[in-house]
Amino acid sequence: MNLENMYQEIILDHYKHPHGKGQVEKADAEVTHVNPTCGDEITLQVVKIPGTENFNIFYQNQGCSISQASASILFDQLNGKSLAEGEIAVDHMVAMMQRTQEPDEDILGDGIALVGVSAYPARVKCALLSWMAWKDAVIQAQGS
Amino acid sequence: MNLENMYQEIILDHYKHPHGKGQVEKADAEVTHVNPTCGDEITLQVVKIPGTENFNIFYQNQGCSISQASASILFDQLNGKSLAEGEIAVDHMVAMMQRTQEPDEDILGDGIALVGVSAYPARVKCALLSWMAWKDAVIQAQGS
Amino acid sequence: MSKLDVAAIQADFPILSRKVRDGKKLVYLDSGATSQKPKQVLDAERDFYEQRNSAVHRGAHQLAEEATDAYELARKKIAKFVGAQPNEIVFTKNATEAINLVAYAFLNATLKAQFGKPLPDGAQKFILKPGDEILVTEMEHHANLIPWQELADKTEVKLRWIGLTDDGRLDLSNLAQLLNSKTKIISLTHQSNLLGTINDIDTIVKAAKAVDALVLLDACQSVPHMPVDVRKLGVDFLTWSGHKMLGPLGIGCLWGRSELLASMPPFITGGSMIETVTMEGSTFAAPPARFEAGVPMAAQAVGLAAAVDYLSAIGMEKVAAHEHALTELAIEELLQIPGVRIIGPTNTDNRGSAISFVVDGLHPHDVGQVLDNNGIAVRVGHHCAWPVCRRYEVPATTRATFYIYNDDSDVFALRDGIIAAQKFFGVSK
Amino acid sequence: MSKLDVAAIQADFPILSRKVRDGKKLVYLDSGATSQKPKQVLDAERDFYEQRNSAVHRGAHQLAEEATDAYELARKKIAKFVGAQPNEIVFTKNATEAINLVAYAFLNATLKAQFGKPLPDGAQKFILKPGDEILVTEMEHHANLIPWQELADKTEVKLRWIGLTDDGRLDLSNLAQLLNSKTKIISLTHQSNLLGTINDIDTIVKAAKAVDALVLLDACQSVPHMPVDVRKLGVDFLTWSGHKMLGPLGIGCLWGRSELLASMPPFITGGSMIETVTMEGSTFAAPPARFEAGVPMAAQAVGLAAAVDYLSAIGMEKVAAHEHALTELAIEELLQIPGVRIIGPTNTDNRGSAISFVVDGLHPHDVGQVLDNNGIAVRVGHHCAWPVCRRYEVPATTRATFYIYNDDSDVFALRDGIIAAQKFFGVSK
Ligand SMILES: Cc1ncc(COP(=O)(O)O)c(C=O)c1O
Ligand SMILES: Cc1ncc(COP(=O)(O)O)c(C=O)c1O
Repeated sequence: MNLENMYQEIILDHYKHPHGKGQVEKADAEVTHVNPTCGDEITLQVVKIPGTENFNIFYQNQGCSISQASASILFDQLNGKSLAEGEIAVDHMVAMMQRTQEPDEDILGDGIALVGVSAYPARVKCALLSWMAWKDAVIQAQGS
Repeated sequence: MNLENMYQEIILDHYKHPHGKGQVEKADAEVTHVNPTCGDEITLQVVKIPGTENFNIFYQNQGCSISQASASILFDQLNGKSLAEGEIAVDHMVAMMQRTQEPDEDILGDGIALVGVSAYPARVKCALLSWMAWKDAVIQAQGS
Repeated sequence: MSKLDVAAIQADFPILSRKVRDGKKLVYLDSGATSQKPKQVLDAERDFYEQRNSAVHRGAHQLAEEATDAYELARKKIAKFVGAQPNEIVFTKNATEAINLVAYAFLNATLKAQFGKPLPDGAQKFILKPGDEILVTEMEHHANLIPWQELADKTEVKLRWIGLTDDGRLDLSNLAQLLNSKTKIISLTHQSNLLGTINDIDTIVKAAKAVDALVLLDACQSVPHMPVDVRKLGVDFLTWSGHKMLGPLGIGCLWGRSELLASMPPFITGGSMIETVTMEGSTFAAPPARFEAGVPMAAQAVGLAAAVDYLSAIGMEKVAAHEHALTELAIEELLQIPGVRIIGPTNTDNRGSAISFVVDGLHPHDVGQVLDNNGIAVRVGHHCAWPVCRRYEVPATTRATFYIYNDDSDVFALRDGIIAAQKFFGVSK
Repeated sequence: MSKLDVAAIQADFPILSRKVRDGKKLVYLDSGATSQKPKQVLDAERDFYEQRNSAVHRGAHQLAEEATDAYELARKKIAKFVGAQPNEIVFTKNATEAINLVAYAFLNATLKAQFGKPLPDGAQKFILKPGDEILVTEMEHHANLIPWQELADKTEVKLRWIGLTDDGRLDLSNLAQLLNSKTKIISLTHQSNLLGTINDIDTIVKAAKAVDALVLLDACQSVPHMPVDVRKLGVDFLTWSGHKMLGPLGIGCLWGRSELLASMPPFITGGSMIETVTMEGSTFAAPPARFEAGVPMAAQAVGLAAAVDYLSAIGMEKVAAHEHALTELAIEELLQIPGVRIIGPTNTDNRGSAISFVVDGLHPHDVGQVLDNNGIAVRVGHHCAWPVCRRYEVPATTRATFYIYNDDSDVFALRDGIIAAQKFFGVSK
C-alpha cells in the first residue's frame, strides 16, 4: 500500500488532461450523481447513436483526481458503446474495487490503473462515481 | 443497612392499621400523586377548619408498606395543622431522607421510624409521596 | 441437545462475582430490564476505542477507514443474526427510538404530503387519512404504546387495541373487526415483558396481509432469548435493544423491509444522512444512512456484534431450551408457595422466562425489597406495561427474568426469598 | 498560566501510540470530527459495566440503585461543567438528536394545539403560526440546518438565514431585518466546525431578547475547547456531543432553561418518561425524564462525567490557551506555503482551532490522502457544512483540528505534509 500505487502516472495524466468533457443541449438522459461525503459531483448525458443500441457520452464534473481520472477513463472505454457492452466493464470495475476480480486491461483499458484505489475504502466511491452515473443514464435512456 | 431498620415494628403497624383513611364529597383541594416507577398512588383531600388556618386531611391510597405507613403517619402528624406548621415537618422529612438531618421525634412523631428508608434511594419516593401530596393540596387550597 | 455450561458462562461476566447487601452472592434475575455483559463484549468496545476510534463515514484517513469497516462489519453480523440484509438494519439508541422512528415516518409523510413536499416513492403507505386506524395490544410495553398514542394525538387516526384473556394471552376473538381495511399498521410485542406470553405472530401476519396492513414486531424480549428470523416471521419491521442481549447500553436496532425503509421520510436529521444540501433545501441518502443522523454509536455497534458472536457460539436454540427449563422449574416452585399468584400463563406453552407474580397480603415492592436483601435482584412495579397491571387488577408485580447465566439454584433462591418475605411480614399461609 | 504537559496527556490516550500506514506515527488532527478517549474515560465506563450495570430508574435492587446514582451523579457533574442545574440537562444519543428534540418540540406543540390536545403550561412559545420565522446561519453544520428545514417543510413557517462575510464571519449588517418579531427561534453555532469562527453570541442574544425570540446555541465545537457557562451566555438552549470532548460515542446533551423544558411536549416517547399510562392516554414526567424515553446510555454518561473530570483537572482556560497557541502557529505556517489558502479567519481573534484550507491545483481529497500517507489524520470534504463550501466557492476543504494532545510538532508535520503533497502532484510554486 503506497501512494504511488493509487496515483499512477496514467491516472495523473487523465486527471490533468481529461478526455471527452462536454455538454449537449438535448440528451436522451441526463443524471447527476454526487458523493455526499466529499461533494464530488458528475453530470453525465447520454445521446443515442441513431440506428444502434449505442450511446455517446457527455459529462461535466468536479472532484478529486481519482473521480476525475476515472470519468476520463470511462469516456475512453464506453463512449459509443451499448448497455450490454458497458455493463461488463462497470461490473468488472466494481469487482476490482471489492478485490474480487483481478484487473483485466481488455475490459477496462487504462482503468486497470485504478486498482490501487481498492486499498483505500473511502476513495472507492470516487472511482465508481462516473461509472454508476453512466449505467443509471443509459438505463433511463432505454426506458424512455 | 438491614431490613429491620427499614421495616420497624411501628411502620408495619401503621401499614396494617392505617390511621385516617377516608374521603369527603367536597374538599377545598384534592390532589392525586403517583410514583410513576412503581404505580404507588395517593388521592389526598384537605378541608379547611372554619375560622382557622388549619386543615383536616382525608386520603385514599394504594402502594407498598412504606408509602402506606408514611401516609398514616402524615395523618397523625398533620391532620388539623396549618401550612406553616406542616411545612416544617415536610422539610424535615425530606432532609431526613437525604440524610442531611437527624430525625427529630418532636417534629415527625412516628415518622422518625422511616429513617431506615433513606438507605434505599429507590424507596425514598414511596416515603415522601403523601407528604408532597399534602403540601401540594394545602397550597392549592390556600390559593383558591 | 447438550446443556449450557452455566458455570463457564458465569465466569465471563465480571459483575456476577461481586457481592451485594453486605456480602451476599448476587442472584441477577432482572435481565428482562437489562442483561449483564460478558468480558468479550467489553473487550471489543475497548479495543475499538484504543485502536480505531474515529467518526465513521466521515473521513478518509486510516482510522476513519478502520472505524467505518468495523461499524459496517458489525451491521453485517447483527443483520445475519436475525436473517436480514445489512442495509436493512438501522442503528438507533435503543428500541424505543426504533419504534418512534416508524411512528414518526407516518407523521412526517402525512405532513409532507399535506404541504406538497417531496416524498420518496412508495410513501403512500405512510400517509394517514382521517379515519385510518392503528392497532396495538393491551400487553404492550410503554415504548410500543405511547408513540402510537402520540401519533393519534397529532393526526386524524384512531388508536385501537387487542385485549387480553384472563390467562394472559391476546384475545383474538374479534381480530377481524379490529384489524380491518382501515388499519395502516399493527404494532405488537413478540413476547410480553410482564406476562412472558409469546404471541402467535403467524396469525397476526396473515390477518394483516389480508387487509394490507403493516406489521411492526417489538422483539425486545425475543431476539435475546430465541432464534428470530425476520423472513420466516413475515413481519415488516422488527425492533429491539442491544442492552438486553449482552450488548452495550446505548444501541438499538430497527430492521425494515428494504422497500419500506426506502419509502420512508427521515426522522432525526443532520449530518451523514444527506445526499445534497443547500440553504434552500436538502435531499437524503438511501437507508440505512437516511436514518442515522449524526456521529453514530460505532463502539456500541462493535460491542453488540461481539454479543451476537457470543450468543451464536452458544446457539440460540440452546439459549431458548435453557430458559424454557428454568421457566418450567420456576413456575412449578412458585405455584407451590401458598399465597403466590402468577400474572401471565402458568404453563410453558408459547411462554418466555419473564415471570411476574403477586403475593397475598404483600405489596410487590416489599417482596422485592426482601429479595434484594437476600442478594436477589428482581424488578418491581408496572414494568413499563401499566395497562397490563390495570387489566389484571394488580397495582404492580414482582418480576423475575432469566438468562444464560442463571441456573436452578437461582430459582430456588427466588423461592426461598419469597417464603422469607412472607415470614418477615407475617403473611405465611 | 503554565503550559499543558502534552507528553503526559498523550500517555493517557492508548490510541496515540499505535502506528498507521506502515509504521508511521499517528498525528491525529481530526478531533473536530471526534476526539480520542483517555484511559480514565474507558476505565470509568468499564467499571460501570463490571460493578453496577443495571437499567437506571427502573429497579429497586442494589445494582439498580447504584446504577441510578452513578447516572445522576454524572448528570450533576456535566451540568456543573457548563454552569447548569442537573435537572436542566437531557441526555441524548448525540448533539444531532438534541437539536432535533427542540425542533420537534415546535412541531409537536403546533400539532397538539391544532388538535386541541393537552400541552404543558407555557407551550405557546413553541406553537407556530403561519408567517412565523426561524433563523439560522449560513455556517451551520447540517445538524443545525436540516432539522429546521424539515420543520419548515411540515409547518407554515419560513426558514431564513444570516449570510457570511468574505473573511468568514457572520454578516450581521441586516440582523435587525432577519431577526424580527416573527422570529420564534434563532439557532446558531458557537464555533463553526469548518471556518473556526467563534460567533459573537452577546450581540445575537441581545437582538433575540429584544424581539422575544429563543436562542439555541450549537456548542459542539465550543464546550470541548473553551470555558462555557450557560448563564453567562444568556442563551435558552445549548446542545453538544460527548464524543468530541474525550467522552464515549453515543451520548449528547441538551441543556435548556428549566421553565422552557417544562413547557415542551415530549419528542421520543416510551418507558420512563411517563407519569400515568392507560390505553386511552398518558401523561408525562417532568424534565429531564420527559425527554429520556427508554433505557438510557448510563455507561456513556458515566464515561462522559469522567471526561469532564479530566478536562476540569486541566482547566478549560488552559485548554483554550493551548489551542489558541497552536492555531496561531498553524495559521502562520500554512500561510507561508505558496498556493495554500485558508477558508475562514486568518487571524486568531474569536477563532478556534478548526483550520480549513485549499491548495491551488489540488483537490482537498488528494491533499488529505498524502497527509494520511504520512500518518497525519485530517478530514476532507464539506465537513457536514456544505453551504459554507458553496459560499466560498470551493468543492470541499482539507481541515485540521487541534486538541489537548497535539503540540507544535503536529503543526510542523501538517506543514511538511502539505508541501509533500504539492511536490507529489507537481504543483509546488
Ligand atoms: C458544529 C457542529 N454541530 C453539530 C455537530 C453534530 O454532532 P453529532 O454528529 O455528534 O451529533 C457537529 C459534529 O459533527 C458539529 O461540529
Ligand atoms: C417488550 C419491550 N419493548 C420495548 C422495550 C424498550 O426497550 P428500550 O428501553 O431499550 O428502548 C422493552 C424494554 O425496556 C421491552 O421489554
